[in-house]
Amino acid sequence: MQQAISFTPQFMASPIAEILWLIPAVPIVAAGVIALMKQPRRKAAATLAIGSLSFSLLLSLFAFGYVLSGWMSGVATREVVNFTWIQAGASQVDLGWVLDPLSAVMLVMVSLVGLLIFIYSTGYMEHDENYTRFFCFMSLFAGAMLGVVIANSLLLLFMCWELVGLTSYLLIGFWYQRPAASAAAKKAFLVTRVGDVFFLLGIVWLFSQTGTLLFYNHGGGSLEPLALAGLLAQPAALGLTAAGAIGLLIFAGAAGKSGQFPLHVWLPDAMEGPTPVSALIHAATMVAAGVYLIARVYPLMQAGALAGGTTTALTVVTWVGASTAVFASLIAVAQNDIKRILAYSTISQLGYMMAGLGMGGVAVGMFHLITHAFFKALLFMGAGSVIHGCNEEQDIRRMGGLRTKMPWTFGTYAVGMLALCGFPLLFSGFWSKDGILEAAQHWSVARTPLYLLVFGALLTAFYMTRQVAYVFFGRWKGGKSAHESPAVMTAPLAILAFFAIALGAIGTPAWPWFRAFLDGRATGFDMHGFAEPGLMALMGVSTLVVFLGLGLGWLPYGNRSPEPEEPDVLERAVPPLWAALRDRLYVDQFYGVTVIAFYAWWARVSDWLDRRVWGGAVAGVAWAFRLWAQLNRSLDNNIVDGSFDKGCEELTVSGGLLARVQTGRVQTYLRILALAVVALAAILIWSSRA
Amino acid sequence: MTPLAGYLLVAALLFSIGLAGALTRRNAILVLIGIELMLNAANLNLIAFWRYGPHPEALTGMMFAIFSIAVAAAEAAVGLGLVISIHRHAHTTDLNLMNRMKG
Amino acid sequence: MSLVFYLLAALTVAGGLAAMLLKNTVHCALALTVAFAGLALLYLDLDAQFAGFAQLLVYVGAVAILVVFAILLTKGSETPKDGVFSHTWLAGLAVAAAVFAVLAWSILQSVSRLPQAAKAPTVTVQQIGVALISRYVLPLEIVAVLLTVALIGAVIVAMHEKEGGAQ
Amino acid sequence: MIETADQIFVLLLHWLVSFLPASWQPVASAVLCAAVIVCLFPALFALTVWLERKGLGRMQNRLGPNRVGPFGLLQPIADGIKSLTKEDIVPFSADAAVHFLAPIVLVVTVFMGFAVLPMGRNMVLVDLDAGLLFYFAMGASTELAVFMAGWSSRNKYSLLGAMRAVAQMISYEVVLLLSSVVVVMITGSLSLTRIVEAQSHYSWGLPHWYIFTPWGLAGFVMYAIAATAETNRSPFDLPEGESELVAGYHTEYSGFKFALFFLGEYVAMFSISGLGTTLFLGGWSAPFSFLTWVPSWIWFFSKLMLSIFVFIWLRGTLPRLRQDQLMNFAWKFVLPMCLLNLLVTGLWRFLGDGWLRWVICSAILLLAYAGIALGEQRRKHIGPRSYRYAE
Repeated sequence: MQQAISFTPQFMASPIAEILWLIPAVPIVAAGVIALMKQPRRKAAATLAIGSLSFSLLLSLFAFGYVLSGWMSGVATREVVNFTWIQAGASQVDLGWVLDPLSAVMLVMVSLVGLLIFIYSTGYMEHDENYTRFFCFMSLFAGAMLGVVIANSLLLLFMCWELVGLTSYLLIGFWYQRPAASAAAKKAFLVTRVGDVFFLLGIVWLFSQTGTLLFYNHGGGSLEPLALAGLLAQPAALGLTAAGAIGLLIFAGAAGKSGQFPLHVWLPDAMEGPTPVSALIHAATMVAAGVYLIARVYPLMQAGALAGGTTTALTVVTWVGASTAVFASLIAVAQNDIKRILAYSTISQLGYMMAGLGMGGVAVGMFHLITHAFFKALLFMGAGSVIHGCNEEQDIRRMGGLRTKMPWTFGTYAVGMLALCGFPLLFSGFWSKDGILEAAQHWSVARTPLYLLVFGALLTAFYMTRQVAYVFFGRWKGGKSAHESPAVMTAPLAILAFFAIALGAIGTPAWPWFRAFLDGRATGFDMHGFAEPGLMALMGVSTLVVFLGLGLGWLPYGNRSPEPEEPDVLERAVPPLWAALRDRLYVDQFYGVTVIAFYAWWARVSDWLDRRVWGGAVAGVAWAFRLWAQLNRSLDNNIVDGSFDKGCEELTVSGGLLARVQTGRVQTYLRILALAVVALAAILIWSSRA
Repeated sequence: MTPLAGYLLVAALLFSIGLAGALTRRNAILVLIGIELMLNAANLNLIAFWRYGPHPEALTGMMFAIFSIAVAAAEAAVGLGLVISIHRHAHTTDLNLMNRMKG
Repeated sequence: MSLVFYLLAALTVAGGLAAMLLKNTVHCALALTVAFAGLALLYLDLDAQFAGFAQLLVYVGAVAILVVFAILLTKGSETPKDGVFSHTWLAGLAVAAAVFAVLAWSILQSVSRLPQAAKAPTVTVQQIGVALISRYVLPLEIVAVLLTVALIGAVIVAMHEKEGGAQ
Repeated sequence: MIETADQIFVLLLHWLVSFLPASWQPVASAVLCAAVIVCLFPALFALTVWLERKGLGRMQNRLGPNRVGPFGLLQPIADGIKSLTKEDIVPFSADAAVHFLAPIVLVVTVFMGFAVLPMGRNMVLVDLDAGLLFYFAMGASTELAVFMAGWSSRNKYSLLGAMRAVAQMISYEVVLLLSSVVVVMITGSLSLTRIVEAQSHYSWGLPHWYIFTPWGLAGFVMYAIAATAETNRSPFDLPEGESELVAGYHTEYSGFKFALFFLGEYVAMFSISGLGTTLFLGGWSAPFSFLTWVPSWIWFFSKLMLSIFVFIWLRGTLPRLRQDQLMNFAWKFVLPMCLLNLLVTGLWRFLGDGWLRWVICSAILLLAYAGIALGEQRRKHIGPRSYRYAE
């Protein structure tokens, strides 16, 4: 669409890039300080966390502004600051951070959303007695996430990645008194581990191949043509090049974090954590980290692609993404827990992003990531506000009619919902999703992803309408009456709502500023962006789909609020399908009977081995020794002891004699000392005299 | 006889005097004094050797003496503190009466 | 072997002897200071200005005062009835004499090998300072730590228990 | 002409010595200088005693001595004659030898201090490389004399006074040293002449005296406090607290020995003031560049007398401290402040030239003092004092 002149990349590190490390460092330090605080110091903790994060936000804005100004003046900023961490013989491990459009945009998003959610949580968590612990974990998470964003080294990224995983674990299990919460925490940790193992394998392989883990290092980085060429030359198993294989391994890690299809099971359960956590970690930032990772290593994924063509890795990414998108939104249809629905929709949106990355490139996926971050955070916080208002009620069937009770929440929630459904023209979700669909339309490999994604869009609109109808329309069915949340919670909602609408403006086909910014190309506003062949048709189709979804959702659920106990409309229509969907298509059960069962069996086996085999051996040895001991004792009593006692007596006698020397008088000792010295000296001199 | 030998002899004499005192006096403080004398004799040796040694500009002996002066000060402080506390417990500074460690 | 040396040596040895022989403990302490002063002068005679003044400052100024304080605090100034020397004084004396014999013997043995009078080295305080913080910095630090420890230790040891470290 | 006026004493010395054979000259000149010092300062002492009595008289609204000679100018001489002709009493149980030695040791050690003080351009007896160290070694030795005096006269007042004096002198000796070290840090030399030369430069007509720097000012204040305590002057004159112990360690002294103690104290005051002048007030250097034609020794002695006047003034103004207050003040306030001052001086040394070091150093010092003052007030340490009567 634009004239494809690419800017000259520049490498000199500017002051702002030099101090980029402060952005993650400050919140982490703050977390450390908060960890040392006493529990009742609530205000201080909150202030510290918020203050540190707003500092990061400020710096991020500076960095972004710097990159932006560079872009305006025709420079594609990519400034790296590297340093050697470990110097082991010939090979050295470098760490470093990078400032380029990708990281800049991500920095601003993470710190902004994070800050809003921090402010929101001061309201949401105010009744919790572990307030300080919460903010400690939160700002630790924020720091780690920002670290992931700026990392210029796969290793540093992995460290922060694991740190993020850890904080996610801690925060999911924040209310560890609840068995469900702690179980969910464990599940999340283990499942993401599965992905991370592959990720680590990928890292090691990459290091062994290229000898460096830096992304960009003035031509010496692993993502730069030289290294990539080497990787392409290196064949791996089943017709893959090393580049492709490593890409797939890394993608496995990303899939684990971003809850892509086989590894998505932890994300819904993660909703056991406090809602701000779900909003920040499991909607806006951490789960997006996987997508960001793929975007970061895109050159690797894309390596060897022919012009406009694709690679195995990208194809896999696309298929997994697309299928996840539909799969998750299917499940979302039949959930009754307000946060679970959002969780599944998150999974499906992540699928969209992956698909967008796979088919359309970095910009497409990232754009959806950014917009989604805002409106999904908005939705989650809205849900949190609802839960807060309905005193910890999470089942949407026990709500209803809240639109009058909590108008602010309703309004903002509606904005978020429409953005998520991709309501035409007005909302950011529309443009970002439309970009993905467009990419799918032009994808050379297959058309199926396009159909999948469109179907997903339909389902999205459907289940969101269902949820909103359940929650906000009809009549109130809860116990105690609901109340609007405090301003400290609604204000962030309003801000996010604004972004959920406004962000769309930077990615319209007419003015694809975002894409141009990321790719480092100039751009301008021209309506011909819409004149793209098929674009109008596509937009028409998606608009149609959205309205269809809304309508389908509204018909059965709109304004008629069924009793909590009475079965759902669809359930009455097609019970088996409903059951399947409600039980999340039996994925968990499947894991239960395969993986977990296997582990349980293996544990039993090893237990048996311990008891019977090794235990038996040990017991035998012990018995033998006891026998031997018996023999010894008989020997001792009769032979040894007699002589030993005699010897002891002798010793005591002689000791008594020796003790006479110990007069306890210092001067005696000193005297003897001096005598000894004299003797020694005399001998020495005598010997040296000759 | 070279000057160095003279200094060394003086140092030896001082050392022996200090030793004799430390061996013969009853009062713990005086024993400490004797030890101080011995230390000083050693310092005198160090400085004499520094002065007449091959490399006076290397300052080795002088430094050694200075450090030993500093250490001796610390030793005196702690030693006298110990004597005082012993006196507080045993009400005597007579070493011959302090033989609790008798074997 | 200048006259000055003989005088100073005599002074020092006399001071030392007095410190070890006098009955009154305080007199001993004062004689000790005489010996210290003599030693300081000997250092000066050996062109070791800094060491000499340091000797004066530390020993005459501090250690001697410490000693007399200790004497007064332990009521040591009045002489005990049953003599000031322990009953094994003869043995002690013999040992000391033996030590002196060995030392003197070894010195006289090696007189021939000892270096003759060397020209006085010119050492400024600045050189000493530089050496202290460059080549001898580690010993310096260690001595600093040692002195701190000694200070605290002495205070704690000499402190009254009943005040339980209140001071 | 100016040169001769400045160097007049030096020239005089050379002229006198030039009569002797060359081999004697160094010894002779040393003896001569020593003689001059030994004569000069007692005279100054006499003058000062008269000044003090007059000044105190003015401050306390009395006339002071006015019988002997005009304005009682001959009073000191009368006192001297009296003390010379008085009977010299040695207590029966006193330790005669030590009792006799004490004043001598005191006076000797005190006079030794002057050997390294530069009293004018080229007017120093021996320009030792380690002059400052020498001075402090001598100062440390005076404590022994005090102890001897107190202990030897077998009198509990004397002993108590001596103990107080020694304890106080030891404590403040540390402060004295630490507050002077800053000067050494900047000058990079222990030689007092070097220190004075380092201060006798001028910019915009003003001298580079160390007192005109943040650390120098703080150091000078510390030094002045320590000096007052070191010389047992009011308000630190507990050792001679008439109201508590008759006259401290020289209670049992009379006649000429007492005069010696009296002399010793004043001479010690001179020498310590001289050292302070040398360290912080630029020794013999003129206060303004256009006054450099005035002979250097005039400057030295006028500064000396100025500080003496301050001593007298303090005595006339301040009440006496209590022993515990004295010690707490030394160890808990002055010493830490000296250490801080060392730190600041190091900063000053390494911040290089420019306005920045002025800002930083003064800021640190001001903050420290202000903070301590506020803290003390908050913790009511500066409140109504409570009395603990002896049981």
